[in-house]
Amino acid sequence: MPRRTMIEAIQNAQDVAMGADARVVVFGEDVGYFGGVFRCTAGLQKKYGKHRCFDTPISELGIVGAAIGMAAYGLRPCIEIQFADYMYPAYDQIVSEAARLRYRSAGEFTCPMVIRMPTGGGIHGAQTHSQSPEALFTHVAGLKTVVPSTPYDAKGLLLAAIEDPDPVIFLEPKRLYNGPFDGHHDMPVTPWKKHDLSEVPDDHYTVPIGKASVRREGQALTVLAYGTMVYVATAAAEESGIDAEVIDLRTLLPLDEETIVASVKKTGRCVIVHEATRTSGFGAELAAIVQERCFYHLEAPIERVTGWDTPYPHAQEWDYFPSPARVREAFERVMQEG
Amino acid sequence: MPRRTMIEAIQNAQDVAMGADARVVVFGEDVGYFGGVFRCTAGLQKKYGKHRCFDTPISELGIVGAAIGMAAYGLRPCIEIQFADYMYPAYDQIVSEAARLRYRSAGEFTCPMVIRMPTGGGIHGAQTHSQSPEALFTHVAGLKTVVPSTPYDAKGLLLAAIEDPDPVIFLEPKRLYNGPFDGHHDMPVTPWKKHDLSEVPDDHYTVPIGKASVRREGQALTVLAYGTMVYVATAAAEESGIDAEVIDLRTLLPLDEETIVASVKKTGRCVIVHEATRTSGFGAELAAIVQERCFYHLEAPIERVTGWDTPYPHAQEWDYFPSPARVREAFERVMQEG
Amino acid sequence: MNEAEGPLSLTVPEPEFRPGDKPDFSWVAVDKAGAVRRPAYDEDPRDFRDLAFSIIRVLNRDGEAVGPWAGLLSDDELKKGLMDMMTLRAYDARMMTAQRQGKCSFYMQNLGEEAIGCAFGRALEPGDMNFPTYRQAGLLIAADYPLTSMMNQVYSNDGDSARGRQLPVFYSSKEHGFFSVSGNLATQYVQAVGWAMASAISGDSRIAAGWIGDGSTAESDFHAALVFASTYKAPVVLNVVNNQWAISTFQGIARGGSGTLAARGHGFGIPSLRVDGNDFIAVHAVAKWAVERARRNLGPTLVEYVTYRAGGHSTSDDPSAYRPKEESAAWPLGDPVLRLKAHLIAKGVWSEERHVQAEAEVMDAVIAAQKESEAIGTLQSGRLPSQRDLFEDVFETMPPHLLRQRHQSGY
Amino acid sequence: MNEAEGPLSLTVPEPEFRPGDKPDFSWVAVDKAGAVRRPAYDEDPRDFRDLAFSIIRVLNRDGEAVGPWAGLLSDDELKKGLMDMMTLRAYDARMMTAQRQGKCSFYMQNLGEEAIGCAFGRALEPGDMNFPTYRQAGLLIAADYPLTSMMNQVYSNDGDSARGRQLPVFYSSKEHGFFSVSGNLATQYVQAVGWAMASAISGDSRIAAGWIGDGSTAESDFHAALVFASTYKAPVVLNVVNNQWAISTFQGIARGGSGTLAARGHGFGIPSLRVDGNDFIAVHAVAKWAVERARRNLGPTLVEYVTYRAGGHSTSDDPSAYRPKEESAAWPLGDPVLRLKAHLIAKGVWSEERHVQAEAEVMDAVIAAQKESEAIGTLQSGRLPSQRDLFEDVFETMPPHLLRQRHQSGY
Ligand SMILES: Cc1ncc(C[n+]2csc(CCOP(=O)(O)OP(=O)(O)O)c2C)c(N)n1
Ligand SMILES: Cc1ncc(C[n+]2csc(CCOP(=O)(O)OP(=O)(O)O)c2C)c(N)n1
Ligand SMILES: [Mg+2]
Ligand SMILES: [Mg+2]
Repeated sequence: MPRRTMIEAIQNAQDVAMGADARVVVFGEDVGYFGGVFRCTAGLQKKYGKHRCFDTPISELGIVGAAIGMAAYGLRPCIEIQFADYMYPAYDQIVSEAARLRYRSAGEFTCPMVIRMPTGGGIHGAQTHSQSPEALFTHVAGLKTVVPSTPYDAKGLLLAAIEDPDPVIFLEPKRLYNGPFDGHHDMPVTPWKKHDLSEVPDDHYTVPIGKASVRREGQALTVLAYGTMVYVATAAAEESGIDAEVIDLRTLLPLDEETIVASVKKTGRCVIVHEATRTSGFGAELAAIVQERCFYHLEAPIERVTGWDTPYPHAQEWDYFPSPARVREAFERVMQEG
Repeated sequence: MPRRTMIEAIQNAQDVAMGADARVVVFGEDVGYFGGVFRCTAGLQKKYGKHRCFDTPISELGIVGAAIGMAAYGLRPCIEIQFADYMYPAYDQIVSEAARLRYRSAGEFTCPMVIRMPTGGGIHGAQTHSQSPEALFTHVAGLKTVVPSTPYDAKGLLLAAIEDPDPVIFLEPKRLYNGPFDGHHDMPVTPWKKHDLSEVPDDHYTVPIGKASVRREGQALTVLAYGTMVYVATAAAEESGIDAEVIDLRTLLPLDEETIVASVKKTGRCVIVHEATRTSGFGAELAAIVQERCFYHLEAPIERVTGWDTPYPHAQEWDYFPSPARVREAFERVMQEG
Repeated sequence: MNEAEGPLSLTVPEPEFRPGDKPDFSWVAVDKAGAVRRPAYDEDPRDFRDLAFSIIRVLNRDGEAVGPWAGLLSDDELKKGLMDMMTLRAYDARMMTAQRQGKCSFYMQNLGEEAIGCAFGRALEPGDMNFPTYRQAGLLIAADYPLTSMMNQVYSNDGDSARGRQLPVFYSSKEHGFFSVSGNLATQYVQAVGWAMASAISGDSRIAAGWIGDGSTAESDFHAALVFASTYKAPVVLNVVNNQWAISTFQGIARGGSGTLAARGHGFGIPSLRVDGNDFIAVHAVAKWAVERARRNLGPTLVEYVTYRAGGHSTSDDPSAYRPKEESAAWPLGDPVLRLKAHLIAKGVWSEERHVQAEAEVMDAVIAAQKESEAIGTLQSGRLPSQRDLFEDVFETMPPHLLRQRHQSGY
Repeated sequence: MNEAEGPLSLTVPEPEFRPGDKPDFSWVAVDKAGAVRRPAYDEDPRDFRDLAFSIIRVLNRDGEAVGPWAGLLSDDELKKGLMDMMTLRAYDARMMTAQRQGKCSFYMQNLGEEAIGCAFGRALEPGDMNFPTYRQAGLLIAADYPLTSMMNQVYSNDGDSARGRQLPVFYSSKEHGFFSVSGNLATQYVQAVGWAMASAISGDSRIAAGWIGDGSTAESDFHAALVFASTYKAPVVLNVVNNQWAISTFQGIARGGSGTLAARGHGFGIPSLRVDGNDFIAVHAVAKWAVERARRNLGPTLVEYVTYRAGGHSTSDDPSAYRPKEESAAWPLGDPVLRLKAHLIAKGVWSEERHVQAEAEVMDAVIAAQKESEAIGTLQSGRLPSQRDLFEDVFETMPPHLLRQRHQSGY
């Protein structure tokens, strides 16, 4: 089985999709000739032509707005926002238009499109290259939100997203683009090519939207994580000796509540980990759901380990980024309670 | 003591602020000559001149962006977005700029400004005149978010907001502009002028940002609400005969956790009510905090009564809007448990 | 070397007239009918920049159609155009009343601007797509969309194809080339460009038309649309309806120092025309020219329609608070219905009698449709969309959390 | 009546040259130095629209300063300008190396564009405010902001006045008229207009300058800035630095069919000038003209600086992947340092020897500053901002939840 980095898996998914369906078009800032600042669209313009893969003006609003028109026409745009931090100029088009077109026209017009964007920190990108805005999407009815954590999932979920009849926000944890990063910024990173989770078939396959994956089974507590934090949580579990079950949510909306609820009912304890600021982060929704649905099984308060409620800093990045140590401390607090 | 509608209280707060401080400027779409589509700025242009109160082009981005520049210069803009549903074009300026300017310049440049916007439903405004986007602000570090529910609070909080050294999002529940609406859309509304909470002094006063208000004391359960939902929750309490304590949060960020925690520790039960869509709404954060801080006092799962996870409909408005009946049902469920 | 003298001060543009003033539009430069030339489709836009500052007009004061833009429509087509405008006006009047009667929550009329949608619609081919605002109902009338369907939407009744989810007048009909109206101003302008790009990407021959109001040109989406249309030469007609007002705000606030809104196109190398929006024949001819340019893959055209919003902004608005009551009558471009009527009479193919009869005909048609629609229901009574519908169409397939919420809601 | 023939197709503009091609810029129309006229400050902008399509130049091939835009600066001022540009270049070179050595996370240089910031800065008065992008470090150098302070920011060390919170080169100095740089493109353009409006509202005499790159003119904020500046006649200079590239994307993608980016101003009635960005004297003269217009309350001016980004976009970029390596050398406007040097030599106030000596002087100054800064620390070692700082300055007063989080974090 060929091994691929997450970047290669994403590139390959788009290649497969464009090859299979002439309606799939790919565009964004620097994605055409150059193939994207992270190379996620490398070679696509050459292979499929300038009219199916092209550079755009620097207008996230324009990129998303044009894509909505194309989707309504009948194409299947898969577009790149260069960094999630730059999606705000397009937020109106995403929230007011893409998300609501099917609803407001009762299905007469629809908006099948994928908005890809690199997210998360850990690359010294400071406040404008590090954000994790997932909660700003999960609050909006009409959007699906997906966050892969492995090359295999990235390809399978991206193909599922491109084939989905509704708009999908596809958040790519850029800290994982080249290697899985086992939770510690000051230790060497295993490149994907040497990592088991990088086996990515050449052919078409999908990973279903809406299904979580249990990355590590355990009995003592449940960790809910996604993207880069899956590795941080796993490292914390390994290092703490606590028998934690690590669930990689993969899709935030629609959320796989059944997998979560089954796990928490089993373990009775829950820790949520994400990079985004804490207040009104997606962890709040997870905590609310878990206490709603597992109240009588919970033996300790649900803990959230998250980015602090500050803008994303630069020099202090590793004090901001949830570390295995912080997750471990939460594990210990949660195990002591109850 | 003079009685004022919420609109008059808001107009009066701006009048007082402009009179006291030449740095206060007021602008937005239709706010100048005409005095705002809801009349919240009526008379201000005439009184203070076109250079301090004026109409703007229809560009929410421009309104907020210009206001940021003015705030950085040293003015104190208090601007109106015509409906909260139309703040999205300005979201980038709010999130990436206003919220982070102090942080990224370590206080060298600051952004004291107020962004006023009518929010919430109940006026048959459909998807583009009904939204409650508070959670999209509370997630952003660097913003304060305020929601008054009475004319007295509206004036006092707005003056506090204008005098605040940081950007404040000021959400005005438009269902309450003219009368308090006792929870039932199909029953006559008491106009403010006949309502006790409409006594608003002429002079300057402030209501502190960050302090909740207990609107109804009770022992059986705690209701967390804000804006229009304070009246819906109170109606539900009155009608159900359940001894509910209704807390009007007034400020969502910074949140008055102490008042909340003290109440839930007393009652052991908690119901959260808001109009916004449920998933990732501010209710999720409230539920997460309450279970974190009151876990051992809780006798039942925290319930959320919210708008559904759909766009805001038109004909079906009153099926979407959290009704006293839905809140009552939640009260009953919460009382039965544990 | 600071040569400046006094302190700076802020300029805030003001309309010429406010309530109490006597409006006088003699300063508005209105070109003579027939005076503005008609460029070749592929003429370099730099060579007709003046057309963004003049006003293309066909109908002169004597009711004659004159000049290079005249002559495209047959008498029958013109009569159909007149009937369409009259239908729209009658429909508007009935719906304004219906709103006052509480049968719908809200309404927005097209009074004074009927020519624009009704004439533009005739310049399109089936399959072309408009991305309209709330004030282009004329496009639907021109495309023979049933009045009953329009009313069902306005009444949010069970006959509304969009299940009562939208504010009145936010119509949608793919079949009639009318994209679902958004309440957010300007957002759809760039979507029109995207739709047109998609057509070009697909090697199709269909073209798109974007619609925006004078006030809304200030929005970001307008800029994005111009950038994308200019860069990719999208086959799109970019329409700006300058009806002088954006709620209470006069067009000078959006226009700033540019002279005209059509001039906005110049910064993008987009050919820009300005046309008398109350002249049915001129609107149609200019639309046809722009549509043809798009169809020939020559790229976008910006068209500014100079008109006047004769009524309030919506049923929530009272314009006498911010402009003189007489302003509408003083507006120099006249009434689109009366002007086309006069032309047809001058041509000898219409008469005052026929017109009175036609008025009765359109009113009958509107009333018949209204009966049919009200038999289904109005916002306050009759058959409304099911409450279950609230949960449909958020996604193609209802995800578990929504199913659960629908269940909780009792439906 | 569809006269169109074949199907539609999408136009996607392409740069003239890609890696492997031999660049040839002979098609770029470069006006002769001294050839473009200098309008009066209050001349009607419609009467000098041509100035958005020409290039104002002062330094001719013989190193002479000629024409109506020449003669504003003394020899000493010019020498200071040359030294500033040389300092910036030396500083950039050192910081590029420092980045490769891991002393900072990232860097963006100004290579080839030094004249713009260095000359513009000289046209301002104390109290005026720039809203710069990441490529206007020349403004700081011209304002005599200490090199050590700049380096402290780049190294995110404990001497950084912004506490290491920002990416390298995102400087901030109110005192030096340099607004805190945002990483979000274009956002600050409209803030500059707002700042200028505030000055006008306050009856002040200070003016603002907005800065944007060619690629970023496509962003919405650019449009909002032009709309607001045009409507309120804000005292602001709107600068567009057209360095031909936006990362890997050539300026034709943002420009579309408009001919030049300066032409964007025409749609707003904003006077628009285009200037040789590699000609220190021309940049200064045009800046001075635009600043003076603003100061006289005559409103905004749009200025496009035609230049070339001679280096990579940033330390993360390798331009040889998307443009010919020789393109920079083939670019017809030459090097700003060499051109000003040649002028001073031609004038007899500078020499090759003095230049060599000056190069040593600026390098000494840069190295001395670097030593001082590195004595405090670099990103990887030495004194860094405290971790406690992470929680400061979110608000003026730290609210309880942040206090709790800081406590949790162990600081
Ligand atoms: C993004 C956004 N901002 C504000 C509004 C509120 N609003 C509705 S119509 C309108 C005026 C529009 O004026 P114009 O574009 O001239 O169109 P007209 O109504 O004259 O046809 C405003 C401000 C809105 N619907 N959307
Ligand atoms: C809103 C936003 N979108 C995208 C980016 C990523 N980005 C950073 S620089 C750049 C290119 C800017 O080009 P240009 O405006 O020409 O400026 P230059 O770098 O040439 O000075 C891009 C796309 C960003 N910083 N902000
Ligand atoms: Mg208008
Ligand atoms: Mg550039």
